[in-house]
Amino acid sequence: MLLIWTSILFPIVAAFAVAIGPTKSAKWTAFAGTLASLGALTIFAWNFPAWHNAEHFPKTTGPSWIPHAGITFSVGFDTVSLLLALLSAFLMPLCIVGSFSAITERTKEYYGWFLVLGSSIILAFAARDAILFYIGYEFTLVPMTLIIAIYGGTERRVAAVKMFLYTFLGSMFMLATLIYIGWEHRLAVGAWDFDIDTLTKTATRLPSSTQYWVFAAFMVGFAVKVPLFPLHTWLPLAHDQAPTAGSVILASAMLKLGTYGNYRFALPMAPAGGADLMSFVAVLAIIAIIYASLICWVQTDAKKLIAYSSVAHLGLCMLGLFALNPVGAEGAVFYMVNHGLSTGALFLCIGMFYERYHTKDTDVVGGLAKRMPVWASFMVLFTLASIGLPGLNGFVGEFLCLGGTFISEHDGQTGYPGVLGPWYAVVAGLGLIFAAMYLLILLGKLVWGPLREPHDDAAHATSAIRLPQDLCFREIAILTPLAVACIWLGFQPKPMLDAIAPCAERMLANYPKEVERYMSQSAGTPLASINGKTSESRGE
Amino acid sequence: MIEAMSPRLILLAPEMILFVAAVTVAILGLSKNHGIRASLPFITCAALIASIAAVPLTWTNENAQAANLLLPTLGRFVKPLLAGVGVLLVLLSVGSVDRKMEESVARGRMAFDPQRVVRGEFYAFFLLSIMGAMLLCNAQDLIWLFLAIELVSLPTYIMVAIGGSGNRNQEAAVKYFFLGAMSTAVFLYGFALLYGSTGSLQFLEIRSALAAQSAGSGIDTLATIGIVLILLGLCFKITAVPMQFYAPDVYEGAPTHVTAFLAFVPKTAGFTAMVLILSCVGWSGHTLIDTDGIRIPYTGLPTPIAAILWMIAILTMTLGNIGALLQSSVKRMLAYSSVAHSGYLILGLIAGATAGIEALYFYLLAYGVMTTASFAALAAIERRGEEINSFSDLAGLRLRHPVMAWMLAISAASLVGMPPFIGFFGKIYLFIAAFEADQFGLVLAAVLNSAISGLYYLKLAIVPLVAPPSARSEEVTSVPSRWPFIAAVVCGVGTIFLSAIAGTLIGAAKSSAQASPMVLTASQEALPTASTH
Amino acid sequence: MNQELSSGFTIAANAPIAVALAISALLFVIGLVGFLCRRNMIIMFLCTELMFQGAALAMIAFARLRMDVSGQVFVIFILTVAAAEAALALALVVLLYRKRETLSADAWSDLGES
Amino acid sequence: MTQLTSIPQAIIAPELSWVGLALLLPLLAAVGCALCCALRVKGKAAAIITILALAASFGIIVKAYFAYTGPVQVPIFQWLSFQWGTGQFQSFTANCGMYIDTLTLYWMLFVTGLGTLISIYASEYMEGDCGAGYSRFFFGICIFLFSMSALVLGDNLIMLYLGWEGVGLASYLLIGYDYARPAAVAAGKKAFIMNRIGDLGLALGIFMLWANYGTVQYSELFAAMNKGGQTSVDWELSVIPFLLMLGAFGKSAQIPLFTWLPDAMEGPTPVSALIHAATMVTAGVYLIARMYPFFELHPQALATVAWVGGLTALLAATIGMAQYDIKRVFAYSTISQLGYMFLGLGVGTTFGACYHTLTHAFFKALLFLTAGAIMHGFAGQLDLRKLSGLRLLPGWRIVSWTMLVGCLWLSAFPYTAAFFSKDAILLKALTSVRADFRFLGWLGLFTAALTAYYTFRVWFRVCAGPLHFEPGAEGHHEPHDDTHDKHDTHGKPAPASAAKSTHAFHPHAPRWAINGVLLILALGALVVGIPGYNETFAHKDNWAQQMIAGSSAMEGAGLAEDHGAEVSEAHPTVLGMDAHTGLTVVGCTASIGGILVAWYLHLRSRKSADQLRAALLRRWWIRWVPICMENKWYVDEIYHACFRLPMWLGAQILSFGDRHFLDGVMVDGLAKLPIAVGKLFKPLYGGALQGYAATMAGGIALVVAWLSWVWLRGFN
Repeated sequence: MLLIWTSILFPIVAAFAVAIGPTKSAKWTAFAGTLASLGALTIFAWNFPAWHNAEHFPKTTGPSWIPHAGITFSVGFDTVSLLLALLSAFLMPLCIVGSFSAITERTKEYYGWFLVLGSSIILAFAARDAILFYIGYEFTLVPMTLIIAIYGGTERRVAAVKMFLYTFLGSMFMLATLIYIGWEHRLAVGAWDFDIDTLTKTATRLPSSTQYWVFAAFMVGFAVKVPLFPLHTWLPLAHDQAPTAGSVILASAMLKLGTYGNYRFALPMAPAGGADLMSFVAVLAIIAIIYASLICWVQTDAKKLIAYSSVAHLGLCMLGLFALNPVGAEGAVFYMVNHGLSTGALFLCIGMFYERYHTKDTDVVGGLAKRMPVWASFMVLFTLASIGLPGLNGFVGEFLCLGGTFISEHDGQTGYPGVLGPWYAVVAGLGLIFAAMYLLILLGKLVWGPLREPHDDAAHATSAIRLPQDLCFREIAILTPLAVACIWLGFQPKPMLDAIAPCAERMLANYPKEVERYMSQSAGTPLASINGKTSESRGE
Repeated sequence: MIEAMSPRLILLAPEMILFVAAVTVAILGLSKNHGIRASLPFITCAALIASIAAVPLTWTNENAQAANLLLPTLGRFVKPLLAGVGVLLVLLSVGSVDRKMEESVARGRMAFDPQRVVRGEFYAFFLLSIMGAMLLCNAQDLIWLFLAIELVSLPTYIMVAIGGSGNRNQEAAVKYFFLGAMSTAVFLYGFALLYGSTGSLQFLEIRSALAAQSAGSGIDTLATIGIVLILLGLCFKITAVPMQFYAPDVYEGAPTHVTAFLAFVPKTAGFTAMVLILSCVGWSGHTLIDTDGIRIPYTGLPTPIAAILWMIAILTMTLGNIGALLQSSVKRMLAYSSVAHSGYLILGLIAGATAGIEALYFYLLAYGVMTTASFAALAAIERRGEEINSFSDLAGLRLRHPVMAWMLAISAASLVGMPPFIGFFGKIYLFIAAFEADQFGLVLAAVLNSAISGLYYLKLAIVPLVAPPSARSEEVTSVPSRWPFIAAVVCGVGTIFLSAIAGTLIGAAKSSAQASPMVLTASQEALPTASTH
Repeated sequence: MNQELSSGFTIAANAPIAVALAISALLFVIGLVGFLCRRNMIIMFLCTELMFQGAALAMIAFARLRMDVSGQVFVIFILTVAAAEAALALALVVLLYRKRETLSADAWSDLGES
Repeated sequence: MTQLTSIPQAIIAPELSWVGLALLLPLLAAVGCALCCALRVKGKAAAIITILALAASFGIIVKAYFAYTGPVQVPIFQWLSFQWGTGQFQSFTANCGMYIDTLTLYWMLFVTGLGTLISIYASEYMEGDCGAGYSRFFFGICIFLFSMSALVLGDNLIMLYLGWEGVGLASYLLIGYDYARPAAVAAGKKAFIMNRIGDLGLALGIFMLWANYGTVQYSELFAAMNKGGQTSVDWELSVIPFLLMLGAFGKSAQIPLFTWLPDAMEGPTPVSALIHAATMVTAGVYLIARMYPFFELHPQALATVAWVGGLTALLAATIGMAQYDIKRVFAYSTISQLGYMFLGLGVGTTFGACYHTLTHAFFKALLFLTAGAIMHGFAGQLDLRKLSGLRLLPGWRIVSWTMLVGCLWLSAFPYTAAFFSKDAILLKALTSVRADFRFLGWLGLFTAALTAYYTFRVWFRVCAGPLHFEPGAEGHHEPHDDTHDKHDTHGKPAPASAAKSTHAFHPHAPRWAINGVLLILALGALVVGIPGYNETFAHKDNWAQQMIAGSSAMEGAGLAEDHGAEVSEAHPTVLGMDAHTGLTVVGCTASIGGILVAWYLHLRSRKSADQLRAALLRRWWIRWVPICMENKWYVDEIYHACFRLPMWLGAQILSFGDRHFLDGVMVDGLAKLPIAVGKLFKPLYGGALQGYAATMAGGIALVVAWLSWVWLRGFN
């Protein structure tokens, strides 16, 4: 527990140091702070005893904060949250180093906010208390809004405000739902308690009609964060306007809070609601995949393209989660980590060329393989990871998500019935084709082709820190760990899959029963009759 | 009689301290000595701090029980709350009252003229108003309640008029005064009707009378209308619909330090009065008689009162928030925000005895700290000697006054309910209280409203921190006095620090909100009769 | 004003309580309507006094009805407070008159939503 | 043959894990090449690494071939596997492992063998890029070989999928090798995307297999298949072959996904030879052969394969007839020959298909390499109208004559290897009980004639006739962009080139590596005919047939065979003759006829070819044929109009709608709603004291009125 708090609080301490210390040393202080956080978390992960079961550790309840409301300082990780926290902590130092040349004004504030952002993300993943989770979850908005609004592009304030308000609106519903479940616990037991496990136990006992609403309210909150179509419009704007490192953390860590929320709250707490709504959410996820992919196709702004691709990719992740079987869930969790790595890396790559050319318009800049071969190699690698090329990390998650969707309706065999099925996978699979299409078009414009550079070198000259033509050592040092992680996870996903598996099963513990109920209830609807028919014919 | 009086008098020790101090500052304000005049705010502070210290010393359980109060421990939390926030409010006003005159005197342009000095009066009224609010906690009948409310109100009218200079605060004063007088008449009429229905002015007796009515055929029309009129009249104090219309004008017109005062002290007084009145009604033991004559007991206030409060709550928060959206004046926006927060606070009133009152007071504490933070930040800066009004004055504030810019941002974050600031915990606890009272609809409304409020609070954070400086904001300077600055920093840090000890604070609020054992027995007596009927 | 009040009081003393209450309500409403319709600030203030007295009258009537003296005690306090308010009001009005040379309430509407 | 034979059960043999080196070596070589790339090695280190690694892996495969005793499954390490229960369907296992049976070895032999040879060829061919893209090129080759080995060696469908996409990646990287040319980039992209369409089919097929059999491991799938019981299959099972087929069509450039392959010729020629002719494109054949039992889950599945193959063969041949770019002609011939292979698979002769794959691998690699040599020597010139009589040019003899070998083989000249393999396919088709298969057989014969024609059209034009040539537009086909960076004229047509006389240009003839490889390949093309000779003349067992028969692609594991069973016993006939004899006669006629026509039109009187074309174009009722043929039947355009354009328009609309409607109207509108409502209340805050008083009084009155109303109505 001490290590967890160290990893959460150390960045904050470093943030104070940054605020007090001289401007020159701010970036190194920040770097040290994030490294210390990562170090503490790594030591924790090294000694983590629960890699192979669904338990969380440490199991002790933290000191009470607000006893009358049952709010405690309880932190602890299960494997999924630990992986995601590690991912965030891993990306933090990289982002800080990645900002060395990009951020030349108001550096102290920048690094300060970045540190605070990092610690609140880790807090959200580490929290075992729902309110503590909410604190981390919600507070990420503050630094992120400021990072976008201060250091972003030309429309930064609009983007920041939209991001803030949109996600704030969503999370208010989530908060109300959390308190509602706490209230149900209070009714049942007589005392408030926001321990996540306790809340889960309480919520699963609620009648299914209540769970329906609980689930819907959770989804409103998390769907905005994920973001799920049609609640995604804040994301492209925010990504487009955010500074590079902001985009990286936004895509890699903050969006994961949305999917993590589904994993930790919406799905296990309201299984009946999840069962009732799974096809609805799945359809939205599929629409997100196709819709965002098509939009990516016609984007000329490299960053917007990656932003929309995040919408599509996380649509797939959600689809995997809502396949409601271990395959899909496992794939989805894996995909959360993968998406963090590959999309984060892509944003870093885009940022690096943006720092040199001051434009992200693929119609203006292109053919950079000639100018920046090292950069181009990384870009190609991460794009391929993002496309889901087998052997790289993206594939594992993508394949399992789709596979989970596909086998969802094969009840009785996997032990996890579902209502999705081949057709969902077929339509979602089109997204894979589109992904190849738009990402290769991006590559084709940006990396390959004849060299195109903007003519005005004025912007180039004004850049405070002169950068070499190709990547410098620092930039290579940022991208290399990401590349290694991408390749390693692609070739050796087994340890991580094994670690995720028990958690995925625990998340789905109540689903077989609830889905059965849902299917028997809706036996009269057309969808169910199709499902019924297939299972009948299988039975023959 | 003497035996009954003395514990009550002991309980009034904080008020007495304040009274003595009020008299003292009023007199010392006339002193020719500049040092003495300058020390007035600090004397005020000292008195307030002394009164805080006096509360735990005097407010023992025996004294409280002997005092025959409806909510015998209420003062234990509310009085330090008022005095504590009062200290910060005093710091806000340092250097503002009589500023022009003092400057002229210091430069030797004019001689000291005791007839024109208002500083002593100002602090005296300041202390008297807080004292009035404190006295409310000791109220045991309607007369006391009425006098205490008037003691809160009358000084504020004067403070608005004399706190600053110029036409704006006089316009604010006239509006505040006249509309305040009207609202006083309204609740006074309500008092009369309540008295007519129950036949007593004593809260405990009113409580039993109403309980008896409730156990009979329900609280009668006269009492209901009376209570509703009282609540509506008090809505003026808490800036709630339909009596909130004055708030934007008065808050904008009044000098900033007085605005901060208005946003907190009368509001606390109003809510305390409402809590007392509603405690007489009680949040339990009411029944509904259906067409077959069968009684169905339900929790919460009697239906018509609850329904009206329900509508008031929703309308208040909604009108406050959507009104704030349109504003280009910071103070006006904060006025609407104050209205909106009253709307949230009414959740606590509706939730009532189970957790509502403590949630209400905890939220008032949070609100006091965070709204004072924003007003203090505004009070610490000025533009060409005029106080800050429009958002364009604040644009790019961080360049010249980074700390104030941050304090504005922090207070905005806290006001919007962003964790981990104190406003978030206040809101959460209010929601918890509302859930305890089964008020899901209200929580939903509050949630939606919180989201809407993000629209304008964000502006309060983004404009100083992010927006490029405008031509107007280039001229923004610090006020000569450093105390508003200090107050802002204290409040800003407080919004974070207090959330760390939120558990303790809620505990204190909870223990102070306990009803008198006599009240409890009264309501318990009422219930069996209700069920046997 | 005193004339009105005292006459109202004498009528109420001899009439059934309901009449007194009706008159108190009437006083209150008259005060309110006057407050809304008259522009002169002094008259407006007097109208609030009228509302106060309406409340006071009701209080007295109920005290009579209940045969309880505390209502009448309350009225004394109401009168005191009303006097204090009157002092305040007159001071304020004088202050304002010095600024604008008018007693019309409409002269003071600079603030407000533009 | 009449009886359903069961697929031999694989045994688990961890001791054979050394075969895994065949996987590991190319991967290590890829790492080595990447290092060369990163260190900017100027020499040929990358080529040497690659050649050594590939040769070693070829050696390993040869060793494995001789050590082979029966199907084995060799686990290497756990890759993608987990379980959530103990039931059959409650786990997912896709480990890194190998499934080695004769089909695997058969494929691996020519994949690694040709890979080695072509790397040697490329080490010379690409030397102009030393220090620039040279290492990158060999990196791509190594990645390709690794992926192809994974595809073939893998013991489960996920490994196959890994290889499947990996070869697609290698293809993408290598087609776009010359990344400064937009055409190359576009071609690479197109190849990857069209392959992805097929890949989706494959992925879905894998899911379907998994969903229904609970495993993706070959050994378990075949075991499930051996149990039988597939007499009545539901729709899920019956779509499996169609989904897998889609993957195969994509990878092997069959209708409807064939258009990427001609464009892929933008890549360097060794790539075209290795990937787009000899090995990668046969992955589709491998897939169907490997999963052959599953193609009988639906009665029409194999028929579909046959039809698609037959029609692709014809379509590609017609296009190939009208192309002028040598590599494109060969590319269409590749598609056409792949069509034959699919026809063979479809009509039930996996042996014929696989044998044709083998022969085709050699002669088509040979043809491409000769084309590459010409391109290399003539500054990128590939237009067959601008080259003539190369056999007369000193130093180009080997190229010309090995090209002749390739052409003869491609046109299935009697008693060449391809003659036997094509024969096997057509024989099966023509003797089928199904009339449509017989029709396809005749169609195949017709196509064979066309093939002979267009093949020799190339040879007669380029190598025969009087010596004449025009150099290509490029300074060199592979631009030395980085070495020539200082005076970079690349990308623009050299202005002087049109005026440059042929005499000023000295084509540089290929050296030992290219010539040597060409000779070895020509020899190889001869050698792979040996099984055919053996069968036809010595009546020995065909080696290829043995290899195929011992694997999951065995004939007779299928249902289609049942229908043909009686007929094949009753000695079917072709044109009244014994099937073998008849087919020989007809096949020879088609091949030689085609060559003769080519000879007449393109060697004897070259003008007549143009006259014929002009004559066709004059006649309205026939003019569409040459026009369509020259324009590739407008398939690209049709795809563009039917799929790409509507989708692109839709995407534009969505993009616009997303920004302006969803975000602009819905989201911003929602945010503006409270502001709009707020404005409604603005009049209430007018600023007049009595206005406020009136509003307040009104509010109180409303409340009191409501209360009274409630009371009158009787609230309780």
